[in-house]
Order: sequence, then C-alpha cells, then structure tokens
Amino acid sequence: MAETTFESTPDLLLDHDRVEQGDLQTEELLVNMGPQHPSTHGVLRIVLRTDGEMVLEAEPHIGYLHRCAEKIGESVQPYQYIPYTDRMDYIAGMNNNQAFAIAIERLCGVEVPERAKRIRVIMAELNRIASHLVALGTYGLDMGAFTPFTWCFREREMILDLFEAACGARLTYSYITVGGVHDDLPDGWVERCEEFLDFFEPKIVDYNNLLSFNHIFVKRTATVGVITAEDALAFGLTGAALRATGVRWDLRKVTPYDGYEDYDFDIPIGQDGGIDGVPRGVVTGDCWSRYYVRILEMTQSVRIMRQALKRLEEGPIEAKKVKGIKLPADEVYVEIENPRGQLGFYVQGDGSAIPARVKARGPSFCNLAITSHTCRDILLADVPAIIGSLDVVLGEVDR
Amino acid sequence: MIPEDICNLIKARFPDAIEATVLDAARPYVQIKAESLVEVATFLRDDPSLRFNLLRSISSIDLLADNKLACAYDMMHVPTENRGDLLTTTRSFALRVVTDRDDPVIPSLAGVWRAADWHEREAFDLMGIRFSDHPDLRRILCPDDWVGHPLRKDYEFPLEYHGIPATTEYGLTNPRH
Amino acid sequence: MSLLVLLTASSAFGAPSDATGAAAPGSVLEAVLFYIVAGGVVVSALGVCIAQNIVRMAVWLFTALASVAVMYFLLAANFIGAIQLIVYAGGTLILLVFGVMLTSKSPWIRFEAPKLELVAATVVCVGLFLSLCTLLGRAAWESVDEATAGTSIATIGRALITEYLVPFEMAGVVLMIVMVGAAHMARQEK
Amino acid sequence: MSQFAVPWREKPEPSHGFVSSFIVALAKGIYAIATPIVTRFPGSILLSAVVASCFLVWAHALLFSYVDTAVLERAAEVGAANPNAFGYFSPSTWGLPPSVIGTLLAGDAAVEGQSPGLLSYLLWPVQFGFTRDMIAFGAIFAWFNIVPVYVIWWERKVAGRIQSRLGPMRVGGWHGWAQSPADGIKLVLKEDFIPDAADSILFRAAPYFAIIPSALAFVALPFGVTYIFREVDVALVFILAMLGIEVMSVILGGWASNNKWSVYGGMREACQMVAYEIPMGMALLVPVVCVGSLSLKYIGEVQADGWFSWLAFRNPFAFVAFVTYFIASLASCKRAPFDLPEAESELVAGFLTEYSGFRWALFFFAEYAAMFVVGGLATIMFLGGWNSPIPSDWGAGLGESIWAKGLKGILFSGPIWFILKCVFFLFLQLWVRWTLPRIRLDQVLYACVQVLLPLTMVLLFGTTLWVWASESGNATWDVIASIVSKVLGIVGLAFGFGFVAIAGYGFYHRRRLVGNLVIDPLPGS
Repeated sequence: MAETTFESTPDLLLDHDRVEQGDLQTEELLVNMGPQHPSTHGVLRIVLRTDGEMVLEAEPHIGYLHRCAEKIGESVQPYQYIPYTDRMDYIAGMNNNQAFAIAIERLCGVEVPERAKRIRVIMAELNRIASHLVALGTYGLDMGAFTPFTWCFREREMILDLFEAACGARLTYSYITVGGVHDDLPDGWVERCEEFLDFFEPKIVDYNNLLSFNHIFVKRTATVGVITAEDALAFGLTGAALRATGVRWDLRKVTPYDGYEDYDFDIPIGQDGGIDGVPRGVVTGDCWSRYYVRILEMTQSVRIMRQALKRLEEGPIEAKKVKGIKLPADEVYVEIENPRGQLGFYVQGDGSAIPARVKARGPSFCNLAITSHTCRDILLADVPAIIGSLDVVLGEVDR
Repeated sequence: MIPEDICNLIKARFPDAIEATVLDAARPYVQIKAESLVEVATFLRDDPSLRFNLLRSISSIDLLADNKLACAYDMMHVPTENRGDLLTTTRSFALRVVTDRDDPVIPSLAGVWRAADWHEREAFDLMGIRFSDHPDLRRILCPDDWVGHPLRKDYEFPLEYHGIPATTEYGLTNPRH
Repeated sequence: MSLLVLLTASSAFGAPSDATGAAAPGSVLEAVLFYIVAGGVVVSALGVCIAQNIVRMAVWLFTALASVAVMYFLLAANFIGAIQLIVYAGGTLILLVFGVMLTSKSPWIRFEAPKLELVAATVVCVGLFLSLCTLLGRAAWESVDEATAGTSIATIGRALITEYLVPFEMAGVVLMIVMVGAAHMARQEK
Repeated sequence: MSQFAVPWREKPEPSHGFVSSFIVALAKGIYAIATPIVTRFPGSILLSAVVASCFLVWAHALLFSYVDTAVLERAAEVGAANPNAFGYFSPSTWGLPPSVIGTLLAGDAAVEGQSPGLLSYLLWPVQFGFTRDMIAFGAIFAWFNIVPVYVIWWERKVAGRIQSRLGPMRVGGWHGWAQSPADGIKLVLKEDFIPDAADSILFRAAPYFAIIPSALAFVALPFGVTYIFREVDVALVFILAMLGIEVMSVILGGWASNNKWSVYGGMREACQMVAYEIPMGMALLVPVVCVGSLSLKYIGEVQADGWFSWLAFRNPFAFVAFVTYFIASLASCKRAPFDLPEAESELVAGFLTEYSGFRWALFFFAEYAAMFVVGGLATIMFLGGWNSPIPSDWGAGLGESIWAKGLKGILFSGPIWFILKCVFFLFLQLWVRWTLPRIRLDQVLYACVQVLLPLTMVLLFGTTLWVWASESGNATWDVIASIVSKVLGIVGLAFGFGFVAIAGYGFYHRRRLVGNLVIDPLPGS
C-alpha cells in the first residue's frame, strides 16, 4: 500500500513534548479542522492537537477570506465605501453600514434627520434578529439538529423580503448611508413589518421548545466552553459573548447612538441555571448562555422595533450635502453594538474626500481570539459547540 | 472622567512619558513614548480610578509624510463590580505611539491585555510594525510567505502570487484601482 | 461475491422451512462448499501471518473467523457459528483494531520482521504442522451418524448450567479478573 | 443547422460507454412509461406499489406452497415420485418429470400419456430446493433494494415536512417519487474515485463488508409464518451477529481512506457499536426469556392472540425493554441522535468523507437495510411480528379457501402487518433524527454503560423472576400478571392513539406557508 506519513507542518508552533511515557502510550494527532469544514462557518482553519477524542490544543488560522477591505477604504470616498462594509459581516450588513455611516457623521459633524434615525434603528434591529436567526440555526446544525436551521431561515426569509422591499437587496444592502438612509420605506412597509413582528414573536417559543430547552442540547452546551467575565474582557470579547458572562453591557444603553436612548428595552445576560426558566446545569458564560442571550435579545429587538415603528414620523431621510463631503484632518473611533459585538471604525481624514486610514474593529475577530484559550482539554465535539456559540462571521474576521 | 483628568493622572505618574496631547478633538488621545508604553498601559488598566479593562482596538497608521508609523490604542472601562446591574457609566481613552518607519518597533501589550495579541499580529502583518516581547508574532491575515505589508502607503501590490494572477489588465494600467 | 456468501449461508441452514427436505449430509454441494470455505480459512490464516500492516492483518483475521463461522453453519451448529461472529468477529476483533488504532504509534505503519525471526518462525510452524499431522493421522476417527439438530441451544444451555457449571463459572471469574485488571491498568496511566 | 445558432446545440453529443448508455436509456424508458401513470393516479399507484412490494416478498412462498400441496404431496400419495427428487440439488436425478406433474395437476394420476401442458413445464423446476432458493433470493434482493431507495425518498419527504418545506418535488412528477432512483443512477454513473494515498484494496472492499451482512440479515428475518428465506433456530442471534459485524466496514472504510476524519469516524463507530451491542442484546433477551426460544418464527407465533398478547405488554420489564431496545437500535444503526460516526458538523462526513458514487451508495443501502432489520426485530420481539392486533382465532370461522386465506392474511396475520410495523419503526427513526441534536461521545458511552446496561440487567433479572413466578402456577399471581399485562396494553393503546391523534391534529391544522407575508410581495421586492 501507499505509505504515507502524517508529519506536522513546521509552522504550527505547537509543542510536541507533552506525550507522556507509559504502558499505554497514545498517539497525538494534528488535525486540520477547516478551511473547508461544515462547522467552521466559513473558511476558518483550526489546527487541533488531539489525543483520541480529546482536543489538547486548538490554534485558529485565519485570513482565507482576506480582501484588504481597509486598504480599499483608503482609495474610495466614504459613501462609496458603504457597500464594502456590507461584505465584511455579510450576515448583518445593515449594522455594518450603520457603524461606518455614524463614524463618518461624527467625523464630519453631519446631523441625521429624525426619520432616518428611526428607520436606522428599525433596520438595525431587524438585521439583528436576522443575524441571530442565522446564529441559532447554524448552531443547531453544529449540534446535529437540522430542523432549527430551516425554521430559523423561514423567518429570516421574511426579514429579507422586508429588506428587499426597502432597498432592493437581500444580503448586501448598502441601505444606511452617510447622513441618513438611502431610500424611503415603500407604501405598506410599516404595516407589513408589524405583521411580521406579530408572527415572529410566538415563533421564539417554538425555537425554545425545539432546541433551547431540549435535554440533549442543554447537555451538549451547558458547562461547555465556560468563559469568565475577566477572561472575556481581557480577550476583548463583546456582544452576546460578553453578556453571557453576566456583564450587563450594551453600547446601545451605555453610549447610545441613533436615538437608542429613546427606547425602552432590557439587556439580557447569562446566568446560572435553576432560576428564571434557565435549565439546571447551565453555568454563566457557557455555550448555552451565549446561545440563550441571543434568543432573549431577539425579543428585545422586537420590543425596540415596535416602539420605533410607532414613533416613525414623516420627514426627510437624508442630510443635505453629504456626497463628496471633505473629511477634516481629524480622526474618530466609533463603536456600535453589532449583533456579534462591538463593531468599531477608526477613520482618519486628511482634508480630502478620501479617508487617509480606515480601520475596522471586527467583533468576530476579537471574539475568535479566545478560541485557543477556551478550546483546551475538551472533546472534539465541543470545538464546533464553542466556535458556533461565539458566532463568528469569517468575512468580518478576515476583512 | 474627562480626558484631561486622565491625561493629568498619567502626567503625574509618568512625567516623561507624554510626547503630545490632543484632547479637544473628536477622539482625544495622548501620544506617549514607545519605551514607557507598557507601564502606562498597565497603569491605565490597574489604577482604581481608571480601570480600562477592555482594549477595543489597535489601529496602525502610516504617517508617510513624517516617515513614521503609529499605533492608536482605544480602550474602555467596563464596570464589573456590580455585575448584573445595568451599566451606563463608562469612560474611554486613547493612546498613540509613534515609531520610526524604517525600523518600527513598539513594545507589545499582549501581557497587559490579552486582546492585544491578535490586534498586534494584524498590525505586524498589514503595517509591518514589530512588537517586541510579543509571544507569537506571526502574520495573521496574509500568508506566511507574503512579501511586504499591504497597508503601508507605498505598498506595491504584487502582480502574482505563486502563479495566481493578482490583478487584471485594468488593474495593471490603473494601479490605484 | 455476495451471491456466493448468500448461497453458502443459505445452504448451510438446510432447506426452506416447508420445502422438500434437508440437504443430505455428505451431498456434493456440501462437500464443494466445505472445501471452498476451508480454503478460505487457510488463505486468511496465511494472510494474517504474511500481511505487513496491522489493519490488513485484522481484516485477514476477520475473514478467517468469518470462514470458520461459515464452517460451523455447514455443520448445522448455527448457534456456535452466530456466537463466533458476534463475539470474535464483531466484538473481540473490533476491540483489537480499536486498541491498535488508539495506542499504536500509527495505524499506518507496517511491520517487517527480521530475517532471523522469519526463519525461526518457519521452523516452529513446520514442526507444529508436522506434529499436528501425525496426531491427526493416529487418531481413531468415528463418524457420528445422528446430528443433534433443532434443539441445540436448549442442549447447550442445559449443559452449561448443569454438567459444565464449574468451568463455566470459572471462565466468568477469569474474565471478571481480566476486566478489573484492564480497568486498573487504564487508570494507572493518569 | 438551424438559422439561429444555439451554442449548446452545436456541441457534439458526448460519447458514453455501452453500460452507461444502457443505464441511461433504461432510466429514460422507465421514466417515460412510469411518469404519466404516476402523475395521473398518484395515490393508487403508491398503494399498489406497497401492495406489490409486499407481494414480491410473499408471492414465491405462495407458489412453493401451491407446488407442495398440488403436486408433491399428491405424488407422494400415489407413489409416483422418486424419493431422491426432493433433494436440495442432486444432479443424479431430474425429479418428477413434467408429464407426471401435468397428470397430477389434472388431478388424475391414473391416466397416462396425457400432454403435460405449459404449466407443468413451468412448475417443474420449482420442486428443487435450489430453484426455490434462487427465486426467494431474487425476492429478498429486490426487497433489499426497494427498502433503501424508497426509505431515502420517504425520509426526505418526512424531513421536508418537519422542516416546513416540501422535500423532493420535481423528479418523476408526483412528489418527486423518482428522486431516489434518479439519485441511484447518478451515483452509479459517477466517477469511480479512490484517493491516491488510500489503501485501495481495503477502500474498495469496505462497502461490501457493510452490504453483505445487512443483506444476510434478511435471510433469517421472517416476514410471516411461512415467509422466511431460511428458518434458523437461532435467527435472533444470527441477525444480531450480522448487525454486529457491519461495524467492520465502517472501521475499514475509515482506515483505508487515509483521512484523519475518517479514522475518527471509524473509531467512534467501533466504540459505539461494541458498547451498544450489549444493552441491545440484553434488551432482546427479555422477550426471549418470556418465550423461551431464539427462533424468530416461534416468537412471532406466540403473539398471535391479539394486542394484549404482544410481548411488549407481557410484563413491565418487557415494556421498558422495548424502549431500551429502540434506543440501542438507533445507536446500532448510527442514526441520530447517535450518528457520531458520520457527524457532519464534527467529522465532515466521518468514515464516508472520501467515499463517493457507487461505494457511498452501498454504505447507504446497508444503513437503511439495517434500519429495516432492527425495525423488524423490534416488531417481532415486542410488537407482535406479522400478527394484527385482532386475535387470529377470531378468523377460524372463515374456512380454508384461497379467498379466506387472503382475507386472513390481511386481517389477522401476514407480511403486510409486518411491513407496516417496520415502516412505523422507520418513521420513528426518521422522526427522532430530524428532531433531536446529536449526543456527544462521552454522553453516548455514559448512556450505554451507566444507564442502559444496568437498566437492561435489572430488566433481565426482573423478567426472569416474573417468568419464574408465572411458571409456579400460583392462581393469584396469574390474576395479577394478567391485570398488569392488560394495563400495559392499555398504556400502549393510549400511546398509539395519542400518536394518531397528534398526527391527525397536525394534519387538520396544517398550513401551507405563513399567510400573505410570503404570497403577496411588496413594491420593490
């Protein structure tokens, strides 16, 4: 037969002297998980050092989707750059548009009209729901449950229908632009959106019954990949991953933007099991908490949207004289609450219409950095559970 | 706590560290010397009145006109004492370190905030800033055998990579595209 | 191939339930099948010795065990045949392969015995074979006319808990000791 | 060439080999004939397909019994037969000549020299065991092929409905009935791909290690009292052995692929199978202890007295053993939630990662056939086998005519009941698969070693005591036992009716998509 050797590639930088000598000497195996792997949510490559089913060490390797989006930002005007922000986190395009738009508005001092702010909030929360639906569905897939995926995507399709009606695109919207939003809402959109919210809210109970409180699912995710609040902050985790550790922290409350201070909503956090309907065995900061925080955030998003739809008034949707605006020789760093965490844009102007430097701080990028810290001495099946619960989008990790 | 107070705190503790201050801008920051970066960062993280425990971002900047490279550090305070309560008070701050463009070396902050690990690798990969004492300074986004650092202003895009064409005919004639 | 196996197995069980009669002992078909299966046993056993890769050895061992099971079926000892498949082919062998894959340096390595060992093994084997042959040649063979058909399991069961109770229990105790010992050894690692 | 140049028509037809052209032509032909029929009468066609496939299994048995009663028994009565003719396969004799068969069929053995007729020539080979085996083998092989193909199609439909989508709808017209055969043809025509670094011999051999045992399991699986290919006194152990050695194929396939994920799949399968064989076998021992036989035929015959005589309701231990067996059988078929060997999100496709085309199809044939077999075992060991819930002595008054036999076959006991119950178990397996997440390996082993194994030991011990108490002949105990059995039967009935009621509720409240949210688009969309 063909003799093959499985030698590790030299660039892995994993130490090999942990093989213990004994009667039952076991072989450690280096396994490539990805870049083509069903549960790495894109082109993530994780090198696992395994001993049987135990994963001793996991080292993520990223960059397979690197498109140098920051370099592109230095060659185009801000309103031309909006479509590129869609391509970063392609699951939550609206929120990315919003972050970059706010960054440019803060830099140039553009005042956004009231109606545009309301529409932005509606779109951002809709996209938060859509993004969380993808996260829940694919997390079900990671756990081997196929049905939640199609159920979540069924509702996501309706959100995409709404987006398509508003802006004509279903994935890369470029709807929220510098100074406002690109188009006004079509006739009947608000009613349709309310109809969707009425339809969607009871569906969350369905997801809970099917997946969240499923005994096997809880056993698979509870106490797996526990991250403490201190670790989470040290590694720069934000968003649901940070809230699951018990820190009630959300930029929409802390540093409100686009009028989030007007709305009444709660910040769900992860908590230990046994109370408030959280199953026994759940520990603050484990995979189940991260998953369930997203479920709870969807209900809060529905709440915000109902208020925003009620307060939507006629008016202009875009600030005047935004296209071709000269960026002052100044710099700004703006973070907003993306579905995945805090999405930041650092923009530096130099007096021309084109930014001198655009830097995106992707929440997925920072959240993924904790992988090698968390994926230690766990089972192979826990690796997809942890990666999936961090909910990374590789388009944004690699940018 | 406004940026002036933080700046004064740093000044009181490290009189020689500050090179420049920009405090009345959209993003106030303090420019400090590279060699005192780690002490200042540790102070910012550990001082009970500051406690900047969340490193938000490290942005590398190419100051081609001054023949310098810079790193901008954005940090934030996330109160963790009353965990579970709604947190509405926060403070954020920014540092900047400027280094030589030909031999850019900045001390690593990976020992202060572990989040700095990947951010610094990214800055190393795309801007070519070397971080001394970094535990694992490798390219993170580009392949290991990539030549050059793409985010530098004078970077020339390669025409091919391992036989894969990296530009189009249009790109050849319009290099800025 | 599957047809052959199916045929073998089907003829081994005797005729259909309501058909015209059982396969006559000593019929031509049975003889032919016996030689085919016996050849299979010999070839597989040789394969175990000759193969250089440990998984291939396991496969040869599997075919050897399965062929022996088919021989049991041919002898109308269905219970023994099925148990042979469950315990040896489906259980022990799988555990063996499992252990090899888990603990060996790599399942992809190959063994090459030193020449001296080969020569020694050949000598021992030939000697063993010759002594077996002489033993078989000297034995007084009696043919048993009545095959115990039908109630073989009941007979076995009764024999196990009456006549051979002590050896049966002894075997159980020995296996128990082996299990405890194995568990102890596995624990010692940590 | 036409006036309008159509680019894709200008290309020359790709040349095929003879075999592939033949298969394609065959597929097109079947498709052309079957599609109009199926699209026009979908429901009736499906029903007749079920009946026909049931018939396939037992038609040959009817034929044999006809030949036995009409020819051979009479021949023995009149002494016209050569005793050697009944041998399995002996070239020295040619059996009853067709002329004698003809006279026997005519019912008058005394008249010599009558022309035998075509029928007697057709029936002549059936008197030999070898021919009978060949026919029965054909039937089993056909069934073995039909089950996976249509269960896969059905699984996709069921999965679609559970996931609020439609499943296959295109191929063949009516609900994509031809999807699975079309997939099969595609798989056969696919490139025969073997990885360069694989152990090519073992890589090729591994699928056969899967498919031969699962085909052999059908040899001893009774579909009815007389519809057995071979009646084996240890049929249960034999089928368990066949299910047990199937694991070899997974290990071999995983190893020979020379892929680390495949090896993981193989090792997971090995440890899962070796572990779950024990609770599965011990759960099956519970009814064996109740009945006192390993012969599936005998175990089936014991349960002929209607619903309350089914072994699952014999005593509480058997009832629990039934559930235990079902869980263990899921594990032994690598079905969700125990589908760790091919866990998609962890191991890419596990041991199947490097397989494609026909070999991949063989693995799936084996898996679905094994699903049917474990369902069949559950049916025979716990749910009355081929007996209907109606006690079969109610039909004693029907007589012995051919029509009465047919009616009894449908009402009281026959392969159709067996197949329906197997289909019910298949549905349960699909339902579980498309509802539950996957279990982790340590939980799989924990469930086996720490939960199921002690449980089945208790069950076995308890049922032994129960049987011992029943055989002691204590009248009070008999009353208690019968009451317990009735209660268990009623619980089972409640489960059954609950199942039907839930399905009916779902059917009554079914909705297509969700209202006008989808149907009428907004301006701009």
